[in-house]
Amino acid sequence: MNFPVLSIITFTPIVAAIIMLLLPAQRKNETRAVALAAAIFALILSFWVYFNYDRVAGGYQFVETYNWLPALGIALKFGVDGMSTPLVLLTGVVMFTGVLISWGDDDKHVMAGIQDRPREFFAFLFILASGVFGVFVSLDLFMLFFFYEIAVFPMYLLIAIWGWVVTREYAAMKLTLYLFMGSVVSLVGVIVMYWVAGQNTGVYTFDMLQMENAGFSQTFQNVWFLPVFLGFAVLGGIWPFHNWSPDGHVAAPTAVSMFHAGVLMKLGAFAALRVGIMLLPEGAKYWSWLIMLFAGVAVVYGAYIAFVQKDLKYMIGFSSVSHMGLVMLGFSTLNRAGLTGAGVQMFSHGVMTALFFAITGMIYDRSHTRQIPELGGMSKLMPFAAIGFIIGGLVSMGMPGFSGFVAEFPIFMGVWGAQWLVAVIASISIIITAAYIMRNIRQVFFGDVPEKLEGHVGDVTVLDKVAITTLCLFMIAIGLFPAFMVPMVQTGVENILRLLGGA
Amino acid sequence: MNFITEHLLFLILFTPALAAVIMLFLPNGENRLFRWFAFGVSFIPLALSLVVWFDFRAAQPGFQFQESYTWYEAIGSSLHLGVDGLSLSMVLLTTLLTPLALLASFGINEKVKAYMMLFLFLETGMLGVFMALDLLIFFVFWEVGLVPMYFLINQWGSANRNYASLKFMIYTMGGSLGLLLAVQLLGVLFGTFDLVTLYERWNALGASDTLLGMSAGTVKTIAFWAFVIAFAVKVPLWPFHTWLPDAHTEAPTAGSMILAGVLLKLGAYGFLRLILPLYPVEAKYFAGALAFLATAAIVFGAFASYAQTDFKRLVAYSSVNHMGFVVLGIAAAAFAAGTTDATLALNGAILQMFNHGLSAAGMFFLVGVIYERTHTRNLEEFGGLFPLVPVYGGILIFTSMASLGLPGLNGFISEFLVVRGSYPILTAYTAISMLGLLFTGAYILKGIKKVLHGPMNEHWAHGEHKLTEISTREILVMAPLMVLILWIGIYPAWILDVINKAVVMLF
Amino acid sequence: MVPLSWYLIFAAALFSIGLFGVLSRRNAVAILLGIELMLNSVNINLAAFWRYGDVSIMTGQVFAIIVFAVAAAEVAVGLALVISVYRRRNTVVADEIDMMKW
Amino acid sequence: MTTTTLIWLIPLPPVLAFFLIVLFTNRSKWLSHTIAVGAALLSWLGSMIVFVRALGVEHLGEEPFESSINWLPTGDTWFRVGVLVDPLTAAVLFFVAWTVLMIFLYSVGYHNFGQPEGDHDHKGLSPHGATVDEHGHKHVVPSVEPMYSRFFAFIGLFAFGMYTLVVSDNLLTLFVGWEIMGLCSYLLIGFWYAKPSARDAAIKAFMTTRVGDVFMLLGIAYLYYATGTLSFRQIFTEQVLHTLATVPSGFLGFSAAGLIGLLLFIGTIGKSAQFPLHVWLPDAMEGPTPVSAMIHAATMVSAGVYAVIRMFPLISLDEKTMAIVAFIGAFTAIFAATIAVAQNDIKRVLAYSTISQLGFMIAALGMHAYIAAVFHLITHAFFKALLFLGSGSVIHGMEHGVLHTGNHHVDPQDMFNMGGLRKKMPITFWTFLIGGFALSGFPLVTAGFWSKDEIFADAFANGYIVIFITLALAAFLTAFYTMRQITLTFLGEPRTDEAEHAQETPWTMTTPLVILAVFAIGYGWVGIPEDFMGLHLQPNWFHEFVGGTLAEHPETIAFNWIPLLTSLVVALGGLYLGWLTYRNVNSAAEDRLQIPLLKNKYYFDEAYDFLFVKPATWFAEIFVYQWMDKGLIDGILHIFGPATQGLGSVIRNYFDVPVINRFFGDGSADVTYGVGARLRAIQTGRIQQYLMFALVIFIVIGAALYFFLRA
Repeated sequence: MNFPVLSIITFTPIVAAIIMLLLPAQRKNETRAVALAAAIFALILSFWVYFNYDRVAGGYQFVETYNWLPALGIALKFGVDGMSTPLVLLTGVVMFTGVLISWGDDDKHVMAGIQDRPREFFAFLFILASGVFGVFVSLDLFMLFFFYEIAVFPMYLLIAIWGWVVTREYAAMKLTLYLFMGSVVSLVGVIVMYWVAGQNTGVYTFDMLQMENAGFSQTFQNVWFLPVFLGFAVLGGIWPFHNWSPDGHVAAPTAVSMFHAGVLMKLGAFAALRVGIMLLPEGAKYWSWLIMLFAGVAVVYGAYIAFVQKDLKYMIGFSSVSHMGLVMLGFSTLNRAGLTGAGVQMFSHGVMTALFFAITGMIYDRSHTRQIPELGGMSKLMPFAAIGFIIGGLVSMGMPGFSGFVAEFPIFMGVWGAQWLVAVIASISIIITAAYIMRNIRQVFFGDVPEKLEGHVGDVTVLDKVAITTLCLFMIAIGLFPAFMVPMVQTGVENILRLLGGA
Repeated sequence: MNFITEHLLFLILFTPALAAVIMLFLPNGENRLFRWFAFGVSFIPLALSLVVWFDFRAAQPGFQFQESYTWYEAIGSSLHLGVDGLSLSMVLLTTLLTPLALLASFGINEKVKAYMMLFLFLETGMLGVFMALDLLIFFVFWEVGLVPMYFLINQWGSANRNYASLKFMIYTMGGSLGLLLAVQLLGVLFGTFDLVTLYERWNALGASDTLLGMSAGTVKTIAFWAFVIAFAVKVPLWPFHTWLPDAHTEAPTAGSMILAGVLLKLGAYGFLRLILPLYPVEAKYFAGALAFLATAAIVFGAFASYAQTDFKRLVAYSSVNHMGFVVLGIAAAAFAAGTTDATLALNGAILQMFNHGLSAAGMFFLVGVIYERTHTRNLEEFGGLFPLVPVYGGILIFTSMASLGLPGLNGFISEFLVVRGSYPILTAYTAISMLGLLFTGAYILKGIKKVLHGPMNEHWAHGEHKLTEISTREILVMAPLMVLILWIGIYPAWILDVINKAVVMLF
Repeated sequence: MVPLSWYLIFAAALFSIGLFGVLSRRNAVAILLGIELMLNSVNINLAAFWRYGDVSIMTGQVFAIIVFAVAAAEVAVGLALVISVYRRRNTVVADEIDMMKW
Repeated sequence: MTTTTLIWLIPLPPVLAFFLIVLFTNRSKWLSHTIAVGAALLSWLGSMIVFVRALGVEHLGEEPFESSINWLPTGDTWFRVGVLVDPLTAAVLFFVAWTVLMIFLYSVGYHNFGQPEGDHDHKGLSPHGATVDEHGHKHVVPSVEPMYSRFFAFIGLFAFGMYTLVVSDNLLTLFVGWEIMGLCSYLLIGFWYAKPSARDAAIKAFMTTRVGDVFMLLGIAYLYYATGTLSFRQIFTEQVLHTLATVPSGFLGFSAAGLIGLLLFIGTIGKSAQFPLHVWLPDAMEGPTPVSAMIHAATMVSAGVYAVIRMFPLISLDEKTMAIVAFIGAFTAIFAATIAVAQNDIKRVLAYSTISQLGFMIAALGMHAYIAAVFHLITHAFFKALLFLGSGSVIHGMEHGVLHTGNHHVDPQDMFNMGGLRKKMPITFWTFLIGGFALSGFPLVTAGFWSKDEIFADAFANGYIVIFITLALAAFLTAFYTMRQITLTFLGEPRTDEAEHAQETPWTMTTPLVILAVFAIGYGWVGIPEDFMGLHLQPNWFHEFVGGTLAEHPETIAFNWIPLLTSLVVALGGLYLGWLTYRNVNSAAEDRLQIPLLKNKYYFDEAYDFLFVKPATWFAEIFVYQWMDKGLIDGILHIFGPATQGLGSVIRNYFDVPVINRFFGDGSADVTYGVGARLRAIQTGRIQQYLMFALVIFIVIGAALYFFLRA
């Protein structure tokens, strides 16, 4: 593949960021235009990768290697397989819609989107985006880590500066500390793996393909699987370490929380899968019961807490914890159905949460409140957003005909194969999710408009509508035609199963 | 032309959904356009299902008009459609009732576009369940049917519609949670969801061999009860029925027509299509329990209906009562599978499903007609309407007699067959449910007395809320129902023959 | 030839004297003096190793020269700092220069 | 046209009339009643032709006119439905055709066809007369019934029900006709639905008959299960009956035939208003009089007896059931007769007399007196229809008087407001007299005598002495209250000026009376026993003909004097005594027999209300709806919502926030802060301390390395 598409995708956002920083501050629309152009460019490329990925062949494709530090065996090695291509597409979509949402409308006196210093906002956002792209495409452990850190540090700045005034410092600090703690732990694990792999094979390299057959001993894997897996899983919002995510969501501005829940949490899960499960398969098998326990608890735990939340963003935050729990549940089953489901769930949940946060942002920008009891009658004021939120709600409930069901069903089938009691308990969450989604939709969107919001809640802008439609289209497309994505994820899963010894 | 004959079921199933999507792009505010468009489109599935009905060779065993499309290869499920005598009659009922319901909802005038779209999606949801020969597709359409109904009740319902719609949604979803898990279990065990293969493989699994660490027998019983609860909630069988009166009273007229006319049949159809073939041994073993619940539904449904002061709740509880007969027939058939009594009971049960569809839809529409004029459903405020609206009174008495089970109309045939079929098998239960049959007469007559009889009602006689006679449009809605009710009452062989052959092949 | 160990002992002694000076003297300039002593003791070592090792490898010598350069830079900077502190705080006593307390 | 197609067509004209009137012609009164009466005429004609052809056929019992078609697919067989005319059907068809036609004709006059519209008549209330001013002075004239065409539609449907019941060849279509008649009785009793009493009577009638129907349905289901068919020809074969008789039903020692018979008989008890379920018939008098005549005298109630007669071969297999039948019949006869004595309303007396006469027939059936029961059924139909129509014309005449005097408080139906109507209404008087004498069994002349005598003869010959005595007593009371009725209404002087101005009813009402009177007398001679009083007249045609329906022809019983003498004494004695006591009683107070127990019908209505209706409504409203549905089930449901809320908030407030957020999250932050604060002490700012630290650490590491690495 002579055309280095993956590196272009990864570095477009950074280049765009630099261009934006060069622009003068007060020319806001031009900055937004550049951002949108870069986002569209990245989206087109990720579509191109998605459709050109050869599903029959499977394995890693579009592989590019550039030497970075040969002495230590570090090379800038990019490549995508069945699992990561959808996630690249997801990042492209979320980036595109994120930019659209934050466009805001100057003339219509509506304080939507990002008004103060959009230049720096988009710059940091794009650095975050390129970090995420980097992690999804890199096949080199060091590079994965490198981009992982790039993705994490702009989060602090974005939340701390543009976040919700009340809790932004606390949330930003908590979030960053949690993530750095996690990444430090997994960094230690990674280095030890690098070292031991070097000793075993004599070749000291961070290249994951070599590392896959590095022949780590069983005891080694048992010992080091947990720190590596949990280190990354912290970003994936695994149960005991999940509390940074809801606080982070609430404090973050709309586009950032879209990125955060939509993509960043998948980053953690994907990294955990790529490094933890694929490189230390025996360890994964050894600890799968613990992961399943954590994930099972997360699913039910998140659903119950979301049920009692009064703030719309907290509700969505905790529902993300519950859905990410499902992804972890899928990983923990370590069988074909579970992993496929987890792969599709990452995409479907990414799109859904992005939609949820986008619409919540729209509501917040116009009504300046996210407290569910204070809202009402939104469907009269912004019918398009109402329909979008309802479709999102149906997906999160796992309503058949939508992508949620297509993802959750195989996960539960996988869990049946492994531990049937967990399947029964986890399925309770479906009903709880249905209950609070329905209740909140009725409360926020139907019923009569509270007099406090009477005057000044206008309809959503055209760009918002474009964003909502793109997200909804994805969800419905996968729901009605699973063949659109599931076979691709399956090729990725074959690869993992091969590593797990044909489990 | 052969494209249509090739994909008949697919077209019947997805024309309403396609039409709904097209309606999305019609200009807003054109209420008349929406109404006539939806009404016109709903005739296509009716015409196609009639084509299927006449091409259907009743004597040929197995499913006909089978079509299979790739849907979800990863877990072995495909969009596998097909019909046999049982499901064809239900498809016909759905495609018949939807145009009538749409015609009946010409009275709705706010958010008409959304209303019509939801109705068409609902039709697709219902048809999907009847045509599915793939367990996963069955479950998908089972749940999809819920969403439009929820919004129909929630958006166009009356007073406490929020409570009713949420209760309806969560109750049914809670009920079908067990079904979801059981479906997953079957999918995991056999790698495919195709019903026909599942029937053999699942029954081939003897009670002795182990499954999931437990004996297959216990797993089968648990799965059996998961299926039963999911369908019992929908039928509604006695302890799971409390969502029905709320959902009915709050739903708009056309909504409750379809809810009673078809949605209740999904549960009963689930019993026939899934429980009897998949769990013959457990069904036989627990037939007594099912019969007890059915009798309870019949008796308590009748008594509760007698106690109502709201006309629509009275008719709603009557649905509980009538559907109780269906389950009684199924329980009897499960207990003595294969004997002539069982075939009779099952014939009666399926015909009762069809008949109740007609008479319940009719009754709810008539309640709606009065409600649209008086905006109240309280029986105390009616009384003495016969002289004001004689034609409406005549139609109301006719339909009430049909739902009462008066011989010469359709209700009697199916109830007689169920009683004849289940008497020798479950004698005690049938005898007790006769008490229910007696009280069916009581509450129907109470309804007629409270609404029609009595001295001429001054309140509605003159002034601005003068009761206007039933309009031609409304008569047009009732006409096909009344013709069918009378026709099945006098000569039921045309439909009973198809059902009978399907039932004989079912065992 | 004098055994290598003597040089090493002498260098070590010189080093310890410097170290003691650094740790105990109150005057900042005296601390700098101590540092100088320690650096020079290292030089002695280097030279000794060079001489007693393979003389063709000049690393010992090179390293000593580098140490001179470093020492010179270090003293310059140190004195500059001490002088500016003295101008601001007109004190040179190490213990009183504890503005960097956190 | 072959007889079988003719039989198929007999029931159709009335139902066509029903649909025509309901759908099209309910606007014009004239068109509606012509269609209805025309339909009745057609059916009458068809029945007469069939009757005549039936007479011509030699032993019709073996091969009757019958044909059937496939109706209901049941598994791999078909359930066949069809028509059957055997001697029993022919005889019953005869009297049904006549009575139905007479009543259709009579209703035209009764509903004042041709009279002007009432000034303030509302639909649902009986007409109150219209003021008309012929040449100058105003006077009130009876107005036409506002719902005129609806009445004819309903009686058309009723006639269809009766005909289907009579001609059907199986129990199912019999049951269909049975229930349609039940519906029509509901519709017609509640015809004047504005009157609350009519509304309640209609529901009471429907519900009580429905109680009987439910048991009958069970009986039909059991029979269908036991024999695999419901058609009479197939059931009454030798071996089917034998199997039914031998197979135990497992219910209180009844054989299958016994239990089926009992269940079917309970249906008849409901329909023919026998003892426990008799409460609805007297209230059914709320309906217009032609309805009372048609439904509650001639056809519907006799349909119940007809069903038992039809199933006689099956029921007679089990002695226990026959005993029950006989007991119920006899008891109802005497029980109803005692109540009839104390009634003031002219129609209620006749209602109770119908119940007691039906008791006679059921008792006869209970004593295996098959022919006597059929004979009494037919004669009773004629003279009871005559009596009811006669009472209708009396009431109609009295209404003339009430309209004339204008005071509406006088009840035109109360016998104590009448008196001396023989002069005002001669035709009605004479026909009523014939009917009364036929009812009380006036010897030799009236048909009632022959049929009742036949029952007494059978009772005496077969040794049922107890029943013989009760029936004799009942016959005595019947004669007594009939004479009471005749004296109070027709003899003596008019007690009120309304009675003074009563007028004779128009020809359309009186001609049916005359025709029925002819039958009330003539029909008796058809069944005179052969060796009556030893003189061998011509053979008993009725016995030969109707006997043919049963497999083995019942043999004629020898003549005996005692039953003849008892029926003579009882009839004449009762009549004379009745006339004697009531000739100069002119107000209800003076009537000594008005004891409250009888007046309130042994308080059965109140008892049933207390025993069944009240508990049922309580059970429905309170137990099933309030407690069970709202309380229990919804209660449980309403626990889930808040429970989830509670659990969620508990997890959130007591675990998530405190433990995860505080303890781990902020806790670790505080720990780091604490450690940091403590470690801060090291940063003294004094350079020399730093160096000292560095030295100490250097030495420690050096030692450690040295010590460990060496190993």
